[in-house]
Amino acid sequence: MIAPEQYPVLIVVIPLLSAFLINLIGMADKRFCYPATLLALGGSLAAAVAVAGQVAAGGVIHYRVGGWPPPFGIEYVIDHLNALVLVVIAGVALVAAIASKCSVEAEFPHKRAQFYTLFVLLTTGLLGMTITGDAFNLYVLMEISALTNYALIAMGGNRALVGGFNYIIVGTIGACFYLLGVGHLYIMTGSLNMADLLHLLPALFHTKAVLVGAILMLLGAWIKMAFFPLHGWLPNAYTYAPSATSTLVAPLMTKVSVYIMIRVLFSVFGAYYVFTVLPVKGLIVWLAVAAIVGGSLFALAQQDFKRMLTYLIVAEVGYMVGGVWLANQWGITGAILHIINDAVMTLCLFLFCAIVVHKTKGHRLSDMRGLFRRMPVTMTAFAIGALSMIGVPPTAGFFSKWYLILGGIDAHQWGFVAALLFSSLVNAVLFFRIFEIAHFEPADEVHGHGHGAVAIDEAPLSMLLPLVAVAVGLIVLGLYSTTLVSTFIHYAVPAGI
Amino acid sequence: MIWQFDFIILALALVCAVASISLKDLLSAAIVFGAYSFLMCLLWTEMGAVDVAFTEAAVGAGVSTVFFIAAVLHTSRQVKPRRHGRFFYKVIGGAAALVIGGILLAASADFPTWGDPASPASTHVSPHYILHSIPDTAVPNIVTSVLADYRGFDTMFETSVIFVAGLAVLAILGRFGRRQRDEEPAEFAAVPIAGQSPIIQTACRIFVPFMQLFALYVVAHGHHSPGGGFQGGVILAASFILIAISYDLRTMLGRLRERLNMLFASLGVMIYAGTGALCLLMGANFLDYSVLHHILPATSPIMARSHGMLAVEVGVAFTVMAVMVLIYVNIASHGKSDKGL
Amino acid sequence: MIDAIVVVLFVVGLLSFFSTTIGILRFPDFYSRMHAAGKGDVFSSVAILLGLVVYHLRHPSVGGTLVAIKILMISLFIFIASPTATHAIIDAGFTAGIKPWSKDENRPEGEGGQ
Amino acid sequence: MAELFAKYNYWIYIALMMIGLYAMIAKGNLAKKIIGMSIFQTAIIVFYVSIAAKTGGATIPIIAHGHEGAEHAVRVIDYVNPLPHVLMLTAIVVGVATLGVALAIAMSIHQRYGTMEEEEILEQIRE
Amino acid sequence: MDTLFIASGVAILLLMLLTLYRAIVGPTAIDRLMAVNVIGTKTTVILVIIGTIFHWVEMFVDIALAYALLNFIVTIATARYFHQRKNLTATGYGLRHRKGGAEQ
Repeated sequence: MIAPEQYPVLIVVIPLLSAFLINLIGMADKRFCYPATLLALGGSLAAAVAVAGQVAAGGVIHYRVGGWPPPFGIEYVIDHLNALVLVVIAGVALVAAIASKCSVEAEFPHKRAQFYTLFVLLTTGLLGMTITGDAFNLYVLMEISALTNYALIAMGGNRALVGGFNYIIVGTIGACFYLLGVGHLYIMTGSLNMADLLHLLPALFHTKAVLVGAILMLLGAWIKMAFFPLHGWLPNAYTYAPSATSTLVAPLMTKVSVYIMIRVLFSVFGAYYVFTVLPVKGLIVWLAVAAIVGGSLFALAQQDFKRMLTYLIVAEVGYMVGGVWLANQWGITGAILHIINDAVMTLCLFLFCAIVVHKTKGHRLSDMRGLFRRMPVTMTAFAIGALSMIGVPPTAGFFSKWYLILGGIDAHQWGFVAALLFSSLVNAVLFFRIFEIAHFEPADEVHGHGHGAVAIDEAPLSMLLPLVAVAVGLIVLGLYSTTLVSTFIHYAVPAGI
Repeated sequence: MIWQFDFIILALALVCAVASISLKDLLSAAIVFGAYSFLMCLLWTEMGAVDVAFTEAAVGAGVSTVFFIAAVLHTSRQVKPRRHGRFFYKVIGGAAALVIGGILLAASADFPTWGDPASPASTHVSPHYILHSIPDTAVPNIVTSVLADYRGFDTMFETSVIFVAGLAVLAILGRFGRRQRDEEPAEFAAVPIAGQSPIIQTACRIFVPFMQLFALYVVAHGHHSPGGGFQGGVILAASFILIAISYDLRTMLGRLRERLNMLFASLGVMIYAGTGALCLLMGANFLDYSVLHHILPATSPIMARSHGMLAVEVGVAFTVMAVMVLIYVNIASHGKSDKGL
Repeated sequence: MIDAIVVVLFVVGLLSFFSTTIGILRFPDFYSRMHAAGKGDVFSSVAILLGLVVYHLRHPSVGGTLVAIKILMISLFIFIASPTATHAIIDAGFTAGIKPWSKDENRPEGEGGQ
Repeated sequence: MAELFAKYNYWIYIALMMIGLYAMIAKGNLAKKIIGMSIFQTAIIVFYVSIAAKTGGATIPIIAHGHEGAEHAVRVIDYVNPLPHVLMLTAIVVGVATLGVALAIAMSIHQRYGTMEEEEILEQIRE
Repeated sequence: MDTLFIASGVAILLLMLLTLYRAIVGPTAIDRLMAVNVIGTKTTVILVIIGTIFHWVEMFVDIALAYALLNFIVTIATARYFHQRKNLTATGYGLRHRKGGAEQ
């Protein structure tokens, strides 16, 4: 009924239309919201996979929304980079949605309809940001995902409100910087289409306005991704967010922002301007080093598991930004691969965190006592995620780190290599500490459920299955990472560097 | 543009901005911020941005200041004077403002002069819209044709942003679950009506029908004059807000039930996205209204675009109206939807 | 001739707005300032708008008449809304407890509240 | 005379933006932060709308068919640039949406902590 | 005639600046409200004047009409505020207010 060339827009339209339907369904009967959400995200995932197949087979796809030719209308451009990111976003969102059932019913039973509508709209926003080839369209979708994000975080109440408010302020600054940057490009070129800008900008590379535009857009993306000195909003916002929210937001939000940075750098300004004209390459790699080291050290200092994870996100953002600014084949491949791997790894850890919250009503490290006995399957899956974070070979995390280290060596950025190794070490310390707590320390009787610490008390199936699937996915991703690199990422790295 | 006006209005706006930031009384700050919004509307009119000015007029005068006053009503009004504590933030804020201001100033040296007709922005993409709006879409108001057709996809998400805002306010402030237990009428009966004086109520009775009629005109006439879904929707919402503040929130909710309102909010965006999806189902690209001439009687593809835009604008108006009312109801009554500002 | 009427109406409007502004700035208390604002504001606005109505009726045409009617409607709405607003403001001030200024009383501005 | 103000709009938008940014970071009161946010957003709108302006008698971006009698060919120079207006309509709407959500969160914070001052909220959290 | 319109527009704007003094200095919120109300009415007038200067007032009267209709909503809302909180100046910071809000 719908021709295959229409699939790109379906990726966004299916969840968008379903979101409003979910809201209407929720007015009638709240129980149907959950299956409707799964259907919507499943449809989107199917379309994304189909489009990724088309891209792998036939190269870049252009889709004209409204039938208007590119510089005048809005264009969707799906190349090898965002085809992959789209699949990851839709997949992660689907898994997070499946796992959200119990947390949502426990945490805000009356707001289910609102939650799922916002959830699907957030996914729509992220997908739209990724797929679009228009600089201003990106801003609008950035605002959709940001507003849904504020709301989803603030639904946590109490301290989440404060975190959410900070996030609103900082997020608005970030989005507005991006918009200002687009304005600077617009006033100099008169275009908003990314491909058109890439074509028009080289003649203007000497102007200060384009430089300022680049700085502003980068600053906007960095604020949104919580790059090190600008990361202040993230830990509070994510730590106190409801667990169903953080399973979706934590893996995706920062990674999509990294993707946007890559998109802006390579599809708007071009690799030549970014790496040759701008004299900031070394500086940003050092900032990334600071992000990795700082994030890891802060993580080390935390007593709260979820808060520790949020600082690890800050460190991981450093990996990706640094990898891109290494400005060589290995580094950028590693950064892009890490976007995918990190999304899945973070999903794994936050799913585990959601289970812990669901079971023990807390997310401090001390809440994990005796979990190996109580939930062996869950803990095994978590262990795979943790090993991947550390970077142990068969898992996905190893491969992207490997590329990043190769890139660092190739670019002679020894500080970056050292920071990567240091961060792996810190991750090892962190996670082995958790294993120790969960394995050797006896279950705390105060937390209610654990009468008889030996009794197996696994998480509900709707949470356990996604976690296991993600853990298996991490190993599969690791095993097939070379295929991934040769089919997709190889084409996504700009030529000539 | 009229540079004489431009000069004074911008100076006035700057004064208003500084004042509303530095006033200690939040109610006063909100009122001065209202004046700032008036000036912005004038500024945009003077530069020829009539649609933007119309939106600002409707939003600034009709809803945003009222939201602010309602929020101040439910929170504290005084900014607490502090002798210590924020020094660090002041330094950071000052430094950030100065640095960003400095680089923006440096960049502005490269800009074409203000109002230069030969600037890239005015010669690259926009002439196409000006020249082709009538032949392509038969809509004289270029802003409408760009908004609802050439860049209609942006507008769809913009409407979704509005929808998200309404839903977010509801999710954050709304009290769920309690209302099922307490029956609505009982809760309402406990609250005495506190209306305004009869003079205001009479004025309101005169104004509201005009406002609603005018709002419909603005939506329908958006193709030929400034206006469209947003402006009309906001004016429509303002008319309901006027009922709420001159009579009572309950009177307003009697006219526009909350569930109906929520239905409108969803329905509006669904009209928009549904129109797009209909084009998709008929074999064209998403939001390519020209294909609709197969199902619309006696239309050419060009007129079909015009009609498609109208449908979309109606959808926008629905959502904007419903969401603005929704936000007002929740902010004014602190989520209780019983009585408010 | 028509231009002369327009100019006269504009000058009248501007003068009365000028006196309004003086009143708003110089009168000693809230109620007397409100007196200046309430009357002068409506009068000056309506005078200027009437000037514009006359201006647009200088060449009789359908469009011009329509515009003139719309401007008349605007002045009508100002004529209703502005006094209502004045009433609302005074009512608010009275409710909030501002006491009218009297000559022998020599207290500083605005401390009429509780 | 008009040449004197060639960059005036851009300077003022920068000043407004600096005011907004400063208020968002430096002010401790949540409502003040929100006002700063709105000013910041309007500053950007001033920037964009200034891009759209054209000197030389350009009128508003509505094609004048039948206006003042003559049916003449559309000339680009007669109309101001419509595209930034469209973009800024979006920005205004986003602005009011953000304002609503921010106010809602601030009200919830006030209900929970009884204050709108960032310092006092942080003090209560630390306790 | 355009000179007259521009000149009177400038004059109104300058007088608005003076009115703005009352809006910013106060002393009470109600004084500010009064000044802003005057500014709003004058905004309506200037909108029509701008339309006349653009020689296409048809397109601008709608905005002015919207203003004339909407301008007093803020005023009435603020009046309503004073009906509910009977304090003129912004005293009574923090918890006391909150308690008052809860009782209402």
